[in-house]
Amino acid sequence: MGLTGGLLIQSAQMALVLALAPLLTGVVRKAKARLQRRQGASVLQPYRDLARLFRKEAVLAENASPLFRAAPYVIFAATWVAAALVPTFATGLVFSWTADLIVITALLASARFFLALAGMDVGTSFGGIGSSREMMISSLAEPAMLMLVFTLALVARSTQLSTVAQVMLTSGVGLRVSLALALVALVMVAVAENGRIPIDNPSTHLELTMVHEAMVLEYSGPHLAMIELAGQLKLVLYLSLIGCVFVPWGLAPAGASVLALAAGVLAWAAKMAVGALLLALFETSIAKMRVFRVPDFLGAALMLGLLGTLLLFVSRSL
Amino acid sequence: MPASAITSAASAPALQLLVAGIVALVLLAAGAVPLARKAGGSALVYGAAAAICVLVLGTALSSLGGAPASLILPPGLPELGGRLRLDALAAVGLDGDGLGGAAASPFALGFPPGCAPGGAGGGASPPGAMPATSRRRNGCCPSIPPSWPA
Amino acid sequence: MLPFYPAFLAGMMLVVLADDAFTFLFGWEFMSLASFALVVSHHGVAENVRAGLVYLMMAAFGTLALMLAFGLLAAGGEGVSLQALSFSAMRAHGPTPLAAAVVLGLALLGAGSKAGLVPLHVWLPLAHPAAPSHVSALMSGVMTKVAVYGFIRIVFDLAGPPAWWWGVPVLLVAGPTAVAGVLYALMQTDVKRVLACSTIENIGIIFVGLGLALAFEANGAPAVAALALTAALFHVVNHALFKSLLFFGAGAVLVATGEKRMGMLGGLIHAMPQTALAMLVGAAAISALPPLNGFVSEWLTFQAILLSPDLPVWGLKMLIPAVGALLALAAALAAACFVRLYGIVFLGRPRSAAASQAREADGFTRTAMASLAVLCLAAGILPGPVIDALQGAVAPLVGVRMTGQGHLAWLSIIPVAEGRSSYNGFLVFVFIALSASLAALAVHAFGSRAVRRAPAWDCGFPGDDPLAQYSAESFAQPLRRVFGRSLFAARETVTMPPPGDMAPARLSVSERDPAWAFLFAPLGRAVSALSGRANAIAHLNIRNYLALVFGALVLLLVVLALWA
Amino acid sequence: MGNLVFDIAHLLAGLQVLVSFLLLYQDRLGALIRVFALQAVLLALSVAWQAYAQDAPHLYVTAAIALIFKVLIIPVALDRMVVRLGIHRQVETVVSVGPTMLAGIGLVGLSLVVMLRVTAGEADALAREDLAFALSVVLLGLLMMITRRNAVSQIIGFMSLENGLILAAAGARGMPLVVEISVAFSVLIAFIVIGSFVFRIRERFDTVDVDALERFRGGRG
Amino acid sequence: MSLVGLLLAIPSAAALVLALVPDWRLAARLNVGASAASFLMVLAVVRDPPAAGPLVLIDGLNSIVLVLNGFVVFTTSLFSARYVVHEAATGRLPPLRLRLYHALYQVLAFAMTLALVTNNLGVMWVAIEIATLTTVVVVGLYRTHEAIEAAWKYFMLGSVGIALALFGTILVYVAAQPVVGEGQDGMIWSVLVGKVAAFDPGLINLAFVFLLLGYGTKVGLTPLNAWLPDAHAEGPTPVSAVLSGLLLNVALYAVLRVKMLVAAHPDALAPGPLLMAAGLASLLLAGVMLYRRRDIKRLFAYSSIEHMGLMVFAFGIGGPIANFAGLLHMAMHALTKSAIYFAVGAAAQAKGSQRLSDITGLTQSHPALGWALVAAVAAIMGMPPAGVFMSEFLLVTSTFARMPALGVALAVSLLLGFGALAGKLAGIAFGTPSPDAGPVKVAYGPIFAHLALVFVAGVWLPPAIADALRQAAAALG
Repeated sequence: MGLTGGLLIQSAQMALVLALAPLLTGVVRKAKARLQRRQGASVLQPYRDLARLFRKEAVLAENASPLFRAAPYVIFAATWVAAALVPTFATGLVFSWTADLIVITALLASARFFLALAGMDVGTSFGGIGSSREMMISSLAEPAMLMLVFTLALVARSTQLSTVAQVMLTSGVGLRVSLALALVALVMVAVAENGRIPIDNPSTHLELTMVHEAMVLEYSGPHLAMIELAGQLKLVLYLSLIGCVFVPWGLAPAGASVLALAAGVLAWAAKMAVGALLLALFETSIAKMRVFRVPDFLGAALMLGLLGTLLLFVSRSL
Repeated sequence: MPASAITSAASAPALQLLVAGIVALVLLAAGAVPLARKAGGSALVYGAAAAICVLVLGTALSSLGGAPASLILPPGLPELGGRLRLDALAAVGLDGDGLGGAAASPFALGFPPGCAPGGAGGGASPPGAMPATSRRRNGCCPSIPPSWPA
Repeated sequence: MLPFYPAFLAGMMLVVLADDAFTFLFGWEFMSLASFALVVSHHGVAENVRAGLVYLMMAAFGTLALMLAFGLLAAGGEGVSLQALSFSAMRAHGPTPLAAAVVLGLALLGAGSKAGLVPLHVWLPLAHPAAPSHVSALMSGVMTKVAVYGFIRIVFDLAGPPAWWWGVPVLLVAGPTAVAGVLYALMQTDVKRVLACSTIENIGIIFVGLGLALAFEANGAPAVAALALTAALFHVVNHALFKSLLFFGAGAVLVATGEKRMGMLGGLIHAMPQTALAMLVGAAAISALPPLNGFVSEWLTFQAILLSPDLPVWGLKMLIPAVGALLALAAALAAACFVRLYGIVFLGRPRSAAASQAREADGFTRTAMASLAVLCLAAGILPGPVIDALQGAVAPLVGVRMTGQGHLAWLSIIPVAEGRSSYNGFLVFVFIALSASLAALAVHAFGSRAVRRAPAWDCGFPGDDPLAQYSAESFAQPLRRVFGRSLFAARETVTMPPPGDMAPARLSVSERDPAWAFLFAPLGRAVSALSGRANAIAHLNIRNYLALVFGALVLLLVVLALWA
Repeated sequence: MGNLVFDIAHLLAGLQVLVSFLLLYQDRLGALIRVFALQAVLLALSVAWQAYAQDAPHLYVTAAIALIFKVLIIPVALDRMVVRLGIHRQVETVVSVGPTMLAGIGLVGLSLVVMLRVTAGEADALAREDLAFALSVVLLGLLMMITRRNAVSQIIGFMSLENGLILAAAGARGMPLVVEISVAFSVLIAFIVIGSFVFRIRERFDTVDVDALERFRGGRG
Repeated sequence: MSLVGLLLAIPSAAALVLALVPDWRLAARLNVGASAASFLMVLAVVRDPPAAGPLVLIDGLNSIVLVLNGFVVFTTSLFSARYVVHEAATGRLPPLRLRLYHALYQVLAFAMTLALVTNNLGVMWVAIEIATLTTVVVVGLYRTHEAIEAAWKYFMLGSVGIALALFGTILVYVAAQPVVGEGQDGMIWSVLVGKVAAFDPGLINLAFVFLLLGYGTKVGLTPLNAWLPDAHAEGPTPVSAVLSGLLLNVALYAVLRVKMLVAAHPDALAPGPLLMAAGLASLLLAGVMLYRRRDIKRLFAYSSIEHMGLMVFAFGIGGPIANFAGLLHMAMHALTKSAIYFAVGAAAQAKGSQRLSDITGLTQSHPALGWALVAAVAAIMGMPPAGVFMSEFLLVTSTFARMPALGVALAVSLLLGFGALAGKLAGIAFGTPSPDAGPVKVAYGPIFAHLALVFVAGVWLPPAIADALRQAAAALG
């Protein structure tokens, strides 16, 4: 296959991830609507929303600074690069060695950094609420994520995500307590990072409760589209991360034939669908927590991650 | 022990240059006392300090890889003399010094002297009401019109 | 206080070049004296003098601790002789294991008091802000590095081969230092105090690297020790860069507005765009965001932590992941701290008259800041050459060099092994830039380019009072609630005016530094109580003094009678 | 003949220690001054006897100085000072007489133990005896200084301490400078008396009580 | 007439002349001339020291102290000439008392030189006795009741101390008498030190105890130093400088002579631990007492106690490095402390009071004087460029190597003293300046001369001086 083939697969992955992100959000919303016995918008509605936003004019606050206008692009770029590095249908991508799991976490952190700054730029109190709470949530979610990374790195003796997926796929790691803890912690961190129900309500309009929405309150037009797309990409990233690490079957190994790649894509799509349905089910079955309950929730995630790491240190088998 | 013997493994010119840099800085400090009062004095001192720091940074960077050189100078303990040694770790440290000085000195040029920082920092939270009253500040910072538009 | 600036630089350089105990401590104390004079340069403000005194006391404590350490190192041979005080003599006859352990403790105290490790950090948030900005930058960026150099020189170079447990005390101090430093920074409302406290956090990160290096070197993993030491030295260089940049920014803000309190600033990005851009790069770098240099040293430290299962010792197996968790927490909190600092100071709307009249800093300041910002980006993108440059210093200390990074493809760095982990700063930067420009192009090509200015939406509320924006205290309120309640006893008190009184209600936040409350305040009280009691001797009469003489005589005679 | 010399010297030294105890016992200034004069007489006799025993003529000079100075001039001067300054006659003690005497006995015991055990070596018996008693007189003089409140009684305590020294100096065979030392001490004592007289310690403070001196320390520290 | 005879003749002749000269301005100049002459004579004597005779002994140890003594007496006389002008103007010292002051100044110089030069223990005792008497009179010169009270206290404690020292000297003679025979030889130090091994160890121990307590009172060791703060604070400042800088050194020199004597005896009580205990006690007590001082001259008097404690501790430890540090510290302390008193004298006159609360913001009201005082106090606190840093460095390193517990105690007490002085210095030098009491002429010459010497010695000790110190340190054992 050589470099060109590798490049082809890598760009295919980036395009695929970008294309399917709105679809995934559409599926989740549709599933939640059906669970709540509502008709719900069509699965392709997110595409129409993005298209609409692209065409609308961007209304900027008088006080908005150049950072406010540049932030959406930086946020989208960082999230897109992170999503591109997570193996979806094939491992051993040509650029997989440029960054490992820690770098992906840090890329998401930089996206969040600029989003929080953009939230505060216009100088309204709601932007402040969003940024302040986002930073509180991230100050616990990020260490939990890093503890997860430690656990995975200790099992697979590497932090390179494609290597981790490879090890999970081939060496038959088998059921382990620390990996189970890691999975639960990863789900909790994913919920927190994507601003799903127990932490933050993505569809809320009640200013005092929202976190992610409060920061993007002032955005409109193409800028808002960029940020919405970045949010959807992040959801895809987390689901494919859970998929490639804990449900690695169907991942095409490096340099596999086109047929294997196609199978990989199908397997990935199936995983995404199942993930979306599970997320919808989880969201409808739980109510939003009070803001100051979130630290206990994420504290638990951090403890689980740390416990998983310590258990691994204790003995190879656990 | 001959007090002023420059005995060493290889007293590389770099180390002697660095010692010259330090001596220059000390002389600059002594010279700065009369200069402090004159108008251009602080600019001269900070400029000279910046130049010396750039020189130190250059020699330190160049000697990162070099073999350690040592030097014994007369001042210091009577029998021992002042011993100096430039090895890689010292070069890394000197990079920090040189870089910090080379960046801080030009910055200090822009920093007007005697700009006493504002009131006490620490936990004092901003007053609830709008600070409408003008606060006379010392020379360096712009004076504020009494009534600031609400 | 002009003459003390070059003296301060000379002192720091002398410490780094010194090869015998006297020259080392001469430079060390001279550096402290010069920086004390600079800290009290505005001695009109009483608080600066108090800060200076606290600093001088801690500096004296540190110097005496190092003096004791050098005494032990020099005593290795046949009792102390002047020749034994030179470093080469100390290296020749290494100290006994017990002496080496005491030297480690003393070096930790001496260098820790100057660098700002947790229990000994109390002077740092007081002294750094009191000094003029360029001096604060030097004190935070460079002087703490000289302290780290001193620690490395004594513990790695002079104290001989480390025992297996040497890493433990260093890690036990470094982990809490990192977290406490950043938590304390989150509670400050003075720009320069925030930066000073974040220096404490970065020193914690550096000492975590040093602790790991000691642990690995002692337990037979020199390659990983080289990695950990390189990570620590890399962070030393990084911190010198971005902390000086941030202090220059704070200085520029101080010159422009005459204001250090974050509550009085805001919206400076409009008046000072270039300063804001440089500060943004600095804030991103210190929060360890990928393309910049802060991330690389943190990444290397995490890689070293991940290699800890190979250590045979149980204690370290448990300690290192816990320190890893603390490090991760510190990194996340640092991001929160600098979002808060940058957001409150530069973004939003100006909260005071001073902030609204700010003007851009002058040419020198901006060039200094721009050059440091470029260096931060360069070190982030091209870590390989920097790592190779540091190997010269690492190799003699831990015995082995890290694998060469220079020749690797596409400028990526591989700390231990190919398959294990690698990071390519350059490509990540290129990818982000590429996709960002791609998105911008897509918007300009397909989406609408129309832009309209309008009053902020803010859910329909009319243009409200600038002070209604989030302030420094309110931004940190959630984090204070979560982390600061117990350790820092952070309390918020609201004082409501009596009914009918039109005075504004006032919210005040109070927190105390546990080190000050539990260690130094009792110490101060003890000394004054002791001096109070001892002072009674000054007011005795002649007869009592004669009684003292008589008592001394009788005591000695009894000693002679019984024993001699 | 040898032991006669030793016996008389021993007797005189013992008597001096006894008089020191008497000094501790006195509670009236007048009597105190006269007992001191008695001790000075005994000192002069023992120094003269030492001069005769060691046939060292210069010791006679010391004996003469002691006789004239300490028996006649100083007591008379003190008497007149007590009268002129109208100091009340009562000797104020810090510790009552009983415990002071016990302490005195303890001190004598200590000096004997220290001196005799110490010089168990080859030093001849005479020097050893003299030193033991001299040390006792010195310690008792010092004890008197710290247990008396009046400045006058302190001066007398100091002078009895000085007598002990002269006794020891005389006892040391062939010691040079004894005369110069006794002259120096006489000058010292003269200074004290004249000083307290000239500075009118009495006038500055209502009593010559040494504690009263302290009340004026005031705010200084 | 040997050189040493001439050396002693100059101050005594000057004392007589000054007693007769009515005009105090001429007397001040004469005083300076006499001090200069005696300093030159000291240099001549020390360059080619005469052989050790029964009366005179010049060896490594006392040549150092002699040179120091000569130089500081000379510079203090310069300062005194300037100081006296103000005192005469304000009428605090009427002409008669000024005449007494100048005469006694030279008598004090004579007594100190005699004590340093003599080989005979008895003559040394007499010399220190004369010094005590002159100091008593000079301290009481101002006739205020604090001065009289200080003089009376100094007199009583000094006399008791001298008496104990005399008893010690007698004991030394008695111990020497069987071995050395009667007469003069029993008091000659060089003879005694040669034959001390044959003396009775018990007697030597007892003699050492009495001599240590006797001369220790003059050195200002704890519990014997109650007189020192008042005596140094109430006398005229030049005398305080001489007391703090020199008389303490002379007494310490006497203690060292006795220590060498006792150390030479194999099975006598080792003098080290006793000296260390006394030194450390003085160090700790003075370090703690500095915090509560309200009078500027008492503050530096306690600092003298602290530094004398440090020196005695150093000599107690013994060994080449510790002795070297002790001797170096003796020189540095003499120079620095006298420079401090020169500046403090001027400051007290400028502000019209000795209370610390009345002397603030000196660097703003009198910049040159203020910064000179800051430099001097920084030097005494042990800041690097000054020599005190070198001696403290050597002492702390050598102490911790051999006796860790003592090393820590030493470091803690140094830190205590450092903190107190730093706090008080900040109060004096910085902050808002207090009102001035009038113009004052400051003798910058002596201050900057002393500080220059101290700062040069701190950085580079000339080899000649270093060798002299090293030989004397070796002799101390």
